[in-house]
Amino acid sequence: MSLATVQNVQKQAATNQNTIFQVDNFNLWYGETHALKEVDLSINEKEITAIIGPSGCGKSTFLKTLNRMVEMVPSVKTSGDIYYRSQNILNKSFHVENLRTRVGMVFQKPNPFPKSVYENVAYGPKIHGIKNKKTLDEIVEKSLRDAYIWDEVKDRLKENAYGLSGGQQQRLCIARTLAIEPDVILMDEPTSALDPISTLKVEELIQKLKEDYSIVIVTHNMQQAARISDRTAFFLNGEVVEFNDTETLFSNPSDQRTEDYITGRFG
Amino acid sequence: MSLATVQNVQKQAATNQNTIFQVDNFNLWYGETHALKEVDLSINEKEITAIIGPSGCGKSTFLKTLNRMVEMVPSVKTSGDIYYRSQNILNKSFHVENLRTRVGMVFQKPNPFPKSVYENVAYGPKIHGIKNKKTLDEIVEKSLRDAYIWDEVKDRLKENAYGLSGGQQQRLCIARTLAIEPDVILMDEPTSALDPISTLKVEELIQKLKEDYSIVIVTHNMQQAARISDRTAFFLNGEVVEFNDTETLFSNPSDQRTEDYITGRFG
Amino acid sequence: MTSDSQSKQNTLNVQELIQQKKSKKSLSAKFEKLIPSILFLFAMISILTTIGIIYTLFSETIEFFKTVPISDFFTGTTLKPLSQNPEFGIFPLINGTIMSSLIAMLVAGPIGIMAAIYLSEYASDKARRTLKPLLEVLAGIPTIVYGFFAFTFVTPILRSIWPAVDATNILSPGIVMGVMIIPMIASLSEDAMSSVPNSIREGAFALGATKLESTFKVVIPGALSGIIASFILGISRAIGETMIVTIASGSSKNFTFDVTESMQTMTAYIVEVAGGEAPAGSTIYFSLYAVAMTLFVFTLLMNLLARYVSRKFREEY
Amino acid sequence: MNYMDIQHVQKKMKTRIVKNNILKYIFLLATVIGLVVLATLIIRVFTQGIGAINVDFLTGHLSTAPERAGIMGAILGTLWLMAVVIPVTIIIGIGTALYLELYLKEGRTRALIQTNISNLAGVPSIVYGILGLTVFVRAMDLGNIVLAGGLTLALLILPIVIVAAQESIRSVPQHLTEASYGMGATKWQTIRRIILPAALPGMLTGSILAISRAIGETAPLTVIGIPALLIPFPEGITDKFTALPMQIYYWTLDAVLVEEYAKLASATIIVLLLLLFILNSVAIIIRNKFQQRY
Amino acid sequence: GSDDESESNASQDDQPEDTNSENEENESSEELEGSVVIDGSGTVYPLMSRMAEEYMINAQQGVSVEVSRSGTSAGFEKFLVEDGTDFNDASREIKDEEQAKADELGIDVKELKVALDGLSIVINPNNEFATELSEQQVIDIFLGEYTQWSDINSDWPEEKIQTYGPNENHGTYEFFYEEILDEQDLVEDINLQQDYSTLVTLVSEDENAIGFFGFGYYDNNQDKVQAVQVDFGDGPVAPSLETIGEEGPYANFTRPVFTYLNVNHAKEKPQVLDYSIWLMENVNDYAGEVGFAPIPDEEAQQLADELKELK
Ligand SMILES: Nc1ncnc2c1ncn2[C@@H]1O[C@H](COP(=O)(O)OP(=O)(O)OP(=O)(O)O)[C@@H](O)[C@H]1O
Ligand SMILES: Nc1ncnc2c1ncn2[C@@H]1O[C@H](COP(=O)(O)OP(=O)(O)OP(=O)(O)O)[C@@H](O)[C@H]1O
Ligand SMILES: [Mg+2]
Ligand SMILES: [Mg+2]
Repeated sequence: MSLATVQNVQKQAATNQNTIFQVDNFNLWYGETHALKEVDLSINEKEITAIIGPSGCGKSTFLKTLNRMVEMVPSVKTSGDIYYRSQNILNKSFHVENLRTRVGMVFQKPNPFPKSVYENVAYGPKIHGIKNKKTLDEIVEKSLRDAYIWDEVKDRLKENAYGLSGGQQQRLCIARTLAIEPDVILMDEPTSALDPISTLKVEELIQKLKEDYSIVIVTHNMQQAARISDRTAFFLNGEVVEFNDTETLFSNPSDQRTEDYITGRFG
Repeated sequence: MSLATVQNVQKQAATNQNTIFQVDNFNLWYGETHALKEVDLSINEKEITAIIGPSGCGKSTFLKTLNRMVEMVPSVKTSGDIYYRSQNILNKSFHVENLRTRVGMVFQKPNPFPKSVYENVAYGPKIHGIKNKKTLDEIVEKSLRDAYIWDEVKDRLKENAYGLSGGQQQRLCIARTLAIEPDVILMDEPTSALDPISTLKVEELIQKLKEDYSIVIVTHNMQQAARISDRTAFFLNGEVVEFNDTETLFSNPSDQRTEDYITGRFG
Repeated sequence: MTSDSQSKQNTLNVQELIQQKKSKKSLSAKFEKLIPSILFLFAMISILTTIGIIYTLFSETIEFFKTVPISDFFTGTTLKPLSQNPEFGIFPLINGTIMSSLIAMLVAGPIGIMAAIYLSEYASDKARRTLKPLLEVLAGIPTIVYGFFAFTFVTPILRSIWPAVDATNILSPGIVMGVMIIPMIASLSEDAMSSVPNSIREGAFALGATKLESTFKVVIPGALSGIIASFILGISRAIGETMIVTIASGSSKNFTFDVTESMQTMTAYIVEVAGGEAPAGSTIYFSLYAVAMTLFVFTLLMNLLARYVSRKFREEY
Repeated sequence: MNYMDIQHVQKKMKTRIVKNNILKYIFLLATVIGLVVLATLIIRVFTQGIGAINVDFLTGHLSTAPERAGIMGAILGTLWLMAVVIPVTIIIGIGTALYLELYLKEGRTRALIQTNISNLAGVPSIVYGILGLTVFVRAMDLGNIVLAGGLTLALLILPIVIVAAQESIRSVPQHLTEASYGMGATKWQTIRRIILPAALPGMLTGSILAISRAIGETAPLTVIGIPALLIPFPEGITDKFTALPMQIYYWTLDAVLVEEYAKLASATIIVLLLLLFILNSVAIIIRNKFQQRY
Repeated sequence: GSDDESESNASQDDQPEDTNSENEENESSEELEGSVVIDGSGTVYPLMSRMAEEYMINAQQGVSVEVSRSGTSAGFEKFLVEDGTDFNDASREIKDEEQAKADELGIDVKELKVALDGLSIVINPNNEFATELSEQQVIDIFLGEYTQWSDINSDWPEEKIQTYGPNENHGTYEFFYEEILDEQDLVEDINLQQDYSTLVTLVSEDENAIGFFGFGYYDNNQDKVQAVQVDFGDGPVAPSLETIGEEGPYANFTRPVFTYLNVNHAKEKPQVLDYSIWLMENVNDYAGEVGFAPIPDEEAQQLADELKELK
């Protein structure tokens, strides 16, 4: 344990100036299942961090921990610390709603609200107290533009979002997240439910977003991780096996298991 | 069409002396879905015939046609003929109950009745009117022995069949089928729900059963087909692409699609 | 090439036995052929019930309209069936029915929906599993017991708080009826709300919404038609409820909107008139059927509407 | 990045969270209100009625004198009613469900019968009373005897029994019936040996719940006409009768003449609730005990 | 012969207990069974149900007497049909059209006067001013001649008079309307109720209430309502078992209550006849207990004798 702490301090020191999330010796259990084991990790500002690993290794769990969405499972227990911009988010006094306003999330399956396109995007600003119609209009347009979907939906803003195609829905969900101007965006396999063309569009979008946002993306698709991310963490059985520059991790993995995984020997 | 008929006659001639099932130019629709297309096939006595093919190609449909179980789907329509020992089973005057008494079936998921082990095996004989306790006892013991499960269950004949392991349940289902001494046994992926060790046991059993019964087995597992069957039919999109000796089919497929499939290029 | 060419060395040939038995089985086979017809007859009973209901109500109602003009019945605001100069306006009864159902829904609607929200959105699994069946006990209490409770307990309490309330009034049975309907609305609305996919809730939470905001802005709009259907069914139930109003609301055929007064519902009128096993052939006797017919049509429309609304809702996701 | 003012958002957040927490308790309160009423009702009925319950009350004949009055006649009346309702609903209900689920093909007829059944389930009970009065009491000239009342109540709960039976038939896994057909069993053999045994617990649970609804029904009986004073015990389904809910009704109304009647009404309610409690417990036991894992 | 004995015993002996035991002894020779079906007036119901119960306990255990209470008019409809009820209780006399219907059906109807009921005018117990009213004032109140109490007496409060009564289903209403109001229409906004329980509660809760119903309902609820003392010309009289007798000072508001016997049934069914005889011989012993004044003993005896003729 003391060793881990030492490493930890070093890592923290190395990345300190632009670290957004700092995860320290974090453990998570679903009831008896030990789903995350002594995870140490830091997420940097305006970078894309990819999380890869075989099914069930804890990728989604880790991602959902960053905005405390994981708490929705009643049996969850945790230990360790997670700092978001130096505040410990696991602290009871830290309101999840505040955290989630800063840390947006995009899900695997597009999950627009059963409302109009406009209302979907305006939902976030509205609950956060923006009522002015003109401001809302501006936010909606800007978010949809930023999500590269404005041209496709500008004539059907009043229509139900369920009428859009899967790829459009997913970009709408991203626009919805952008509308509250988060600091970080978490994405859990955002393209796995999409066809190749939609996937391409969303990938392009993610790379554009990097200019303004910090992004953590979970993906099954190693090519995708290699293509778009700056740094990559490889999870296995709830542990972080390797965490490094994407290029280094894919070209020169330091752990045998990482190599086995990225060469497709399992998973 | 005339070409097909010619081939058909030839095939029939070649296998005539011990043919049990003769399928002639058979088509089947589920509503609008054309699930089996001009199927010509013959099943020989005391052989194991394997049916392989990718998911949705119509394997189960074909199998269920042989004991007319497919009729349970209300929208089913058929054309063509199927002869069981020279009787056309699609003929209305042919009672399905008679057919099914001669043509037993084992399903993908072990499906014992929620009754005791004994009652499971005795079910068939009982519904067919055998009430004598001693006869039933004999049938149950013999069937369980033939299914290589007697030693494992002889002390728990009165217990509920759901207490058995998956592999035991599947062999119990085979025993249940053996109890009415069918002529043919149809098996739809009988090992796909089982662990490797149970699979091995069931495979061994199937090979033993060949001595007394004719067997048609659907399987996803090409190794399995190669290991145990005498002849193999490869289905694709409802058509029989190739039907041949198992050895020939696997070592020297005559159709490109067969080769693609058995070498794992799709499916 | 027949089947018995098997060359098994069995001491026991089951197939042979089966073939032997088969020849004897013709009797039970005949019996089997009869079964669908027998079951068909059973199934016809429910159809006959409907025909019976509609036929009795219709034919006697027509008799009624031979003596009382249909327009008088549906537009009349006075109901004096027993008086020397009888008047048969159904309005007081419709008014009483609507008033009592309205009060019931004012109680059951908000409480039921709030309970549904709690059970579906806030309660832990364990809390839901204990609370829901307990709540459903309410729906299993016989209505006569509620009637007794309304008359001997709720009315006196109401009167001590609000002296204007009469000994028999529409308020007390309305409230108690509402309590009875709570579990129905809670349970159906909860079903509708739980069928809103979790992913949509998560979408709201991920934007920083509180539970309250996700509930009101996302879940309820998504479950709206199910919730509406539960309300309509609740109203239908209230319209058809009999004993609570019969006992606690008296038999005044007042046409008033004052909830502190006694009013009569369609159901209570039927009990009053039929209570004495109404003399066959009299106008009063036929009025029973005319009122019952109206009641039947009311509830039927409500039920059809509820089904239409909830079917629409199922198509949404 | 200038529409959202973080400071402002965070300031507002507190009130939003407080609002959420307050409403959470209001919602909880709403959930509990019903239970509070339930508890009040039960406590009230018990305190008022428990004193009147003794062996004489439970076994005695009806009387106009409160100190002599017993409810055995009403208990027997209710039991005789059940003796009609139970076989009629179970046989017809399960028969109809079997027909709809297993014999009748998907199509217009089936949709028609199904719609009809769900509409019947929503018909007010008093309308069934009128049907019973017109058909059983008058047209068939049975009079207001147990049989007429029982048939009326049976029709009333039939839709509930049918729907419950249909659901339990549907919940019998397809692979079990397939296995049976696969052995050459006929349809009826499969129904009798596989489907019915597997579906029976569910059918019984549903039926018992429906029957307990019938036991508490008063409105149809008031329409059929039940004597206010009937002293001899009913001895069969062709006798006139009174039933527990009717007795509660009469005593509630007559409490104005004889105050103690209110106590007797409460005591009768206790007996009725107890009967329902037992029935429901039986339903739960059946459900738990025979719940199959397939 | 045995009937003669019991009759003479009953008429000589005023102690109900003795009468009962005599009856038991006498009738034991003749065990009857079957049923007697009674319907009709709710006002008479307490008396008839009591009588029926006593008959079954003390005279004929084998006979089942069932009593319903649909109301006088509704009861007649069930009485005057083929296979109708055996008795119909009535709080008024049979009407001509009802009698005509009986004749048409060939039903021989016998009127049995069973007791006397004093129509009680009741007010709220807190009402301290209207405790005494003249007969005419009562009539005028229910005809709607006065709207406020102060219209009757300027010292009385300026509050609206609220009138209550049983609805048209009840013979009490018809008696009030026909005999007391002389068929003039009741005040428009009178609150008419089916259930007496409701009526009693309504009056007991409304300070400005005035209502009318049978003496029994007043008698049993003296803590909830008070009776108006009515001045029929000889000073105010309160209704009581003593005053409501046929010759009593309250006689103007007193009416007889009846039960009507289907004589055809009495001839066919011994238990119906037996019950009717027993009823007339014993009714005076129980009338008081349930709030009715007895009819003269001779009158009861005479009816019993007439009934015995039917044997
Ligand atoms: N709600 C839950 N309750 C209990 N266990 C859970 C729950 N969610 C996940 N788990 C378990 O936690 C472990 C990690 O799950 P997680 O969903 O994080 O994996 P993943 O890496 O996202 O997998 P995938 O690639 O399939 O999405 C798994 O063993 C899973 O079974
Ligand atoms: N009950 C049914 N109703 C309509 N279509 C059906 C039905 N059962 C099967 N089908 C369709 O018929 C085709 C063949 O199905 P079938 O189940 O025979 O395939 P299979 O080869 O057994 O596949 P698998 O390997 O997945 O079991 C598929 O397209 C399927 O969708
Ligand atoms: Mg995942
Ligand atoms: Mg298959």
